Amino acid sequence: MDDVSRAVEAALFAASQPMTPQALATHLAHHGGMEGADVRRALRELSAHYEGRGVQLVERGGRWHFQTAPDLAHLLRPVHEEPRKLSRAATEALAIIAYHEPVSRAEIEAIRGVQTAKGTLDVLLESGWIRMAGRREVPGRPVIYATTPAFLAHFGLNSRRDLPGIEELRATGLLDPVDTAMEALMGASDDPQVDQVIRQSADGLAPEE
Amino acid sequence: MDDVSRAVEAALFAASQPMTPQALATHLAHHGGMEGADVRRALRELSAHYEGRGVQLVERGGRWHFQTAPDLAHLLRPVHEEPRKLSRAATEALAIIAYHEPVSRAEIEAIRGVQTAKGTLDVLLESGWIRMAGRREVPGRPVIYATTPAFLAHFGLNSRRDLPGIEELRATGLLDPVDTAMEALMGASDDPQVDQVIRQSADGLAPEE
Amino acid sequence: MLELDGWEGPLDLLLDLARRQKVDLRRISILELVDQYLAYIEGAEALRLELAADYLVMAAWLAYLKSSLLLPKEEQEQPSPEEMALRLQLRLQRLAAMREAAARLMGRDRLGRDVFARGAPEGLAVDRKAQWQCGVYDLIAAYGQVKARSIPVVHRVAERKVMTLDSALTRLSAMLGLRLDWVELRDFLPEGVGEWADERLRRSALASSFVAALELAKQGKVELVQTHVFGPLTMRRIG
Repeated sequence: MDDVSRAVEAALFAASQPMTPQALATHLAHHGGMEGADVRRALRELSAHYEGRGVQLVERGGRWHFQTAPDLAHLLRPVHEEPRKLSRAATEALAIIAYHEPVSRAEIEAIRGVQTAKGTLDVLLESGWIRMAGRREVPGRPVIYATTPAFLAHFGLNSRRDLPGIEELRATGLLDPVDTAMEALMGASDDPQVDQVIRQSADGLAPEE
Repeated sequence: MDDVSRAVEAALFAASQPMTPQALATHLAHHGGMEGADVRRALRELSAHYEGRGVQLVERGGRWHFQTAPDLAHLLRPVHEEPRKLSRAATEALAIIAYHEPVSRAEIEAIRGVQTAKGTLDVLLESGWIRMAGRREVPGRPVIYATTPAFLAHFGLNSRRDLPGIEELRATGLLDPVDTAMEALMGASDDPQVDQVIRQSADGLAPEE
Repeated sequence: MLELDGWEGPLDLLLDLARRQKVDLRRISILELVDQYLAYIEGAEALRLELAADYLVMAAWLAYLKSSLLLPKEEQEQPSPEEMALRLQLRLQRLAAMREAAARLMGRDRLGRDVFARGAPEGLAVDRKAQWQCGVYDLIAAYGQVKARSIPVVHRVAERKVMTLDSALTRLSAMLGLRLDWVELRDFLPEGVGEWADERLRRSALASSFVAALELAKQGKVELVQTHVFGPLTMRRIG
């Protein structure tokens, strides 16, 4: 490996910006007569050398720089999945979409009786359980949302018709009004104990003595 | 060039810190079973490949990184900002910590014969070359200091064993405290040679010319 | 005029003076070194006191060392001046060793000064993606709650058979009339057959009988004993 190539390789490696052959020649000329032509030849040789390696020497708009091979991106920035419990607001929004699809955000809010934060629907979109299903042809043309096949798969449903109807919900006590103190408690419904209470009250049975 | 070598090459190019083979394997294992042994083999092959090039793959304290070849310093130095120069006090304190680690501030001061300003150790801590390494279990429980992997990387040392002259210093007892050295000399003072040493040092009249 | 600013303390100055003897540190003449030091300090007329204190202490100690070294052997105290001299020499050797080590360390090919890391590393990162968890029960329960909030609510109080306090009082008073010893409250309850098989009615009977027992105790007609919390409640007629 010749001196010019070594110098160019080192200079581009250490540079914090992509560099033109001219800038390289100027920098490296401090100690010895390096010509622009030498630098260009070295760049060609180096880029051939790095072909197929984990690192590549590439030219972008006349400036050269090293970069990692594009096909390795998934290795260098791997995606790590972390289980996280869906918030209550998101669960309600998802349920409303599932029962009423397609629905707009305004319709979800009308049913929930509270505003739905932008982030809530984003979370559901990220989960892959809902998708944007076009726009409602009313003033403002709001986006409408619907569930996805991934939604059915995740919840083990053959179709949305498998979701229990209103009468079934009433029969299992799921429509029993929840008293406000309970509701406050359920803000913290990550707590399995509270879940337990909900389940019990939902069963319509008085808690055991 | 095999996949593991490509991945390791790309990962170390992209890394902003030197990495252990284990950390590399962990990072790259997100997609595919990469073993520490594979990574170590790739590191050896890569470091052989880069031998003599403008960029080198080096190991410092068990961590690997790419850096420019030392003989190109004169070409690259003008382009890069010179790191802040250490004061003499900081330089000496750093050497004492490196050669004696772990040491307390009092021990550093005992060797230098002068108090160490608060700021001196702060500068070294800030540079990331030294760290607090616990406390000495003696009255007052003083903090003790040791060097870091960044110290080895900065000074181009594979390990502390590579500190210039450390073996010789250890062999001649120059890393032992004065008290220990005195004891050794006095304890063995039946030895006429040691008597000789003591006499000579005290003998102001006859230094050898 | 001499200055002390250039020295990192008296030991540093001593080391520099010792080096001027141009011999191995193990062979320097301590007496000569003492003289050199004292001469140097004398020469430094414009001593800044805060800077000079350490140097003056060292000067005094060296003067003492010198006189001890010159005294006849038999008048020497412990530690011997030879030991003190040796100790000084060992300290100078150690300082010299570290000074040289520092110089060699600083002279190495240093990262960021002589060798350079990648100028613009892309960085290694792990993208964290949430894997959202939600069960089908949570989903349905959530819908139920939404509906429960919006569906008009009609409250109906179901008619339910209970044992009233009055009937419990009558019943208890009558039964107490027949018993003189301690009886547990539960033994006063109706047999669990027929309509009394209904658990809810039995609970109502227990609650009413309990309140009735308290009322009778208040009226001074019975005494109640419970030995421990949630233990059996026993009662006895008074008089």
